[in-house]
Amino acid sequence: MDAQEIIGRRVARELRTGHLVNLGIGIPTLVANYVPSDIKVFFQSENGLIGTGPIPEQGMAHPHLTDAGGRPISALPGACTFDSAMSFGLIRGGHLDVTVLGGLQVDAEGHLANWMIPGKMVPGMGGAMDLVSGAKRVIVAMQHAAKGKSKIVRKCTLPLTSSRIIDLVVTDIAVIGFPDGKAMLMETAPGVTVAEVMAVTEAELVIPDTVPEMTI
Amino acid sequence: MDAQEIIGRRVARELRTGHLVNLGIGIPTLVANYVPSDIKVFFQSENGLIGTGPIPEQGMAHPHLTDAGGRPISALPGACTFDSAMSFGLIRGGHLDVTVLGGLQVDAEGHLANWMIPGKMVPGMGGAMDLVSGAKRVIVAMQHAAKGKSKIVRKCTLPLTSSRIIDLVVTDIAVIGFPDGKAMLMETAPGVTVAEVMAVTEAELVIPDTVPEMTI
Amino acid sequence: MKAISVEEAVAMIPAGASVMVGGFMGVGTPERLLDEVVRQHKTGLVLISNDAATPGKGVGKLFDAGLVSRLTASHIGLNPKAQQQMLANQIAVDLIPQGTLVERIRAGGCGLGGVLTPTGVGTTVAEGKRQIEIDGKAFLLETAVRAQFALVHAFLADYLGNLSYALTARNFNPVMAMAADTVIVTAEHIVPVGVIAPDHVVTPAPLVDYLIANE
Amino acid sequence: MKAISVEEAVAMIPAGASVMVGGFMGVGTPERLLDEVVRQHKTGLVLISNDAATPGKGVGKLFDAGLVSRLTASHIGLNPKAQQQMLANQIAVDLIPQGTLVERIRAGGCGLGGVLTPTGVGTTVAEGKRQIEIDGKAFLLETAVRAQFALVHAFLADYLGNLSYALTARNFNPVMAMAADTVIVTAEHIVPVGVIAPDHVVTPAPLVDYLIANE
Repeated sequence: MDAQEIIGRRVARELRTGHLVNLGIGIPTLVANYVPSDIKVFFQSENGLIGTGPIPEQGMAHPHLTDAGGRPISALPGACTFDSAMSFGLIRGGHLDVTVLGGLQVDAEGHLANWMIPGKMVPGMGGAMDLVSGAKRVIVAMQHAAKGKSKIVRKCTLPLTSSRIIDLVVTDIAVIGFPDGKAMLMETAPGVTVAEVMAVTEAELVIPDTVPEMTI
Repeated sequence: MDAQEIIGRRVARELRTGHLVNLGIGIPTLVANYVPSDIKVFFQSENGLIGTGPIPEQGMAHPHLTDAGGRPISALPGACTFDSAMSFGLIRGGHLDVTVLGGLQVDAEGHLANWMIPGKMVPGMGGAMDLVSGAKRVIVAMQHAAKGKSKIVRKCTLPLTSSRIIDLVVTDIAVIGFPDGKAMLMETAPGVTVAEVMAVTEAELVIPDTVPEMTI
Repeated sequence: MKAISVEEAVAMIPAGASVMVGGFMGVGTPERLLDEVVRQHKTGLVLISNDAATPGKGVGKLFDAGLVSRLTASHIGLNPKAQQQMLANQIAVDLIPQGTLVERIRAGGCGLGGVLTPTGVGTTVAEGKRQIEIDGKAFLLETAVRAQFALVHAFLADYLGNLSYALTARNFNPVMAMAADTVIVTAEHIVPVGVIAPDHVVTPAPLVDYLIANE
Repeated sequence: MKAISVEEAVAMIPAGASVMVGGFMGVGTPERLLDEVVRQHKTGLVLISNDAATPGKGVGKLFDAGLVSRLTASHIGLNPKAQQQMLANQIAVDLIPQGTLVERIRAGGCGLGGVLTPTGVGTTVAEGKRQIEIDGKAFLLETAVRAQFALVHAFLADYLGNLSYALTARNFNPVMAMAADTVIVTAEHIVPVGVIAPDHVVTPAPLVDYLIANE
């Protein structure tokens, strides 16, 4: 199982029937592939749709029906569409149960930076700041490290996405939560030891007496 | 022609094709009866409709289609419905070309009081404050006097509806405007002299050299 | 979304609860829920609605039964009972411009702290409120309003809870359906999923907590 | 509402005008109007749109032609040309959270001075903005945005100018149709009055100034 599949499968286990869920671009998008068939969630695409379905079959794509990246999608029975004011009313108003986003850095206090690298990458925050400020639960889905450097850092050096503390980070080797505002190692990936996680994590992690293995 | 018909006919002459118009309860409602057939206006009912039509024929009233007073109305072809947020977005956002309201007092500076009499009548302002604050043009349609007392007063003694200066008052004997923030007699009703209007008006009126007679 | 009986739904509402009720002069009001609120005699309600309707109709029934302790509304002039109860200090009444009321509820539902409106500047409505200048123009800061419960009436509800409304019965319903902890809905018709086209859904299913089932 | 040709419509837009353009990554964008803006080479535009789309698509065409002097948007990461022009200081760019951007435009269209949003508190977005506390919670005061022109794309337009939208092509279009001095609309289909049911009209006819006529 590759790193992305581990992350996608583990995040999918956080979803419950009836949840309204937004999946960011990249690894978060994969989560939809791993939702158990007995769990019925509503996926929102922030460009104005609840009830996103898979990529349409050949010849069925409609130019007026895309995800937030502009790629063709389908809509499930019971889907609904709305304008951007309503879309962000849902997001900012606390109606979104779970948002899953990618991350550049998450720090020991649970802050997320995921929208710019000054001087290098200034794409704009899109909906990320509203999603992190407004969703009931914020889950960051990302590789634990990039180019050998831990993305779980002591303190974010990149501009924050929100002052709000996120709820969970799921990486290819660990699940980290923030009870009491401190990063705590909640689970390790199959075959990965606590010591191995600590070795590749810049942030100080609270380590409970027992750290279970991810169920994926 | 009775007082109300004079007012209704004269106000109707202020409307232009394409105007979005809101008519308040009472005398303003009558304006709809006198719009010339070559003038096509959109009437908005602030409970959520543009394109209000006349009272439905016997047996055709629908309980979900009423005016802001809860009375059955009809909808013209091309009508549209919306929620109260949109309705007041249209009103407050300056999309309403003309609002016609009743008045308790209008003063020499063009202020309107029309929503309460402290200790006596406290019904609530409903949409009146938004209408007067937001419409492009505010026309007050009312009797010139009530119980022998001028309703065009020196200074409003009743609580104001808005700090915004209204555009026009149409009464059964006169049309009054507020160029330069001072009440000016613009027209008199047929058969009514300038002196007669002045005699029954508490507010000081600017009287131009010629005061034409209302065309109704 | 859960489909339940009207008795069960109203049983969830404690005495003294804050309750938003959709409708405009009794048009588009969830009458079945209000009848049951009266039957279960839920007292001391903190009511938020556009108006007080008329005796015997819409939220007017709550005043008939003396169940309201506090009312936030834009207009109560067509309900003499509500007026009497206000003048006798039996109920506290906050009268708010209609456009301000709906924006405050929308803000509550959309996670905004409030809005700046020109409505009410220079009037008694401005008393006690923060006034903020933007580019030399004065606005009142009007804060968000939410409630514990929203009672909403739709025209169509599908099995998932997607809602659409008919004509002027829409009014405050969609806005209130976003601004309460628990949203309870009655519908003229409950229809299969897909009957309401995606573009015609006004209130998305995830906003609805309870739909009153057919008997 | 007046039906006019795309040439006449675009001729009304002066160089340097502020222009809102509906669409989200080029979906629901009035392409015919943008093609004509490029053909008439309207320079120095102050553009307000959700994003910069991609080269060759939607508002991306305006960057291809070098017509934008200032951009207000939430995301430009998928248009390398817009990024290059920003980094080369050829265009000034204001990047705004998407939910804040749409509320600011809505405020502009609805006569509100602004809104209080929690989004951006404690981030670089808060710099230079008023922060207001409500019940101990911090919000940013975000002011209204309007433009001289809104270019809007609808699915259906009736002869009066009532509009409806299809699926995710709705996005910023209805909000922008309220927030500009002059609203110009293209539609996939122009249909007789009554074809769009009253409950399905999203943008009421009186908001539309010009509809691009079929040739």
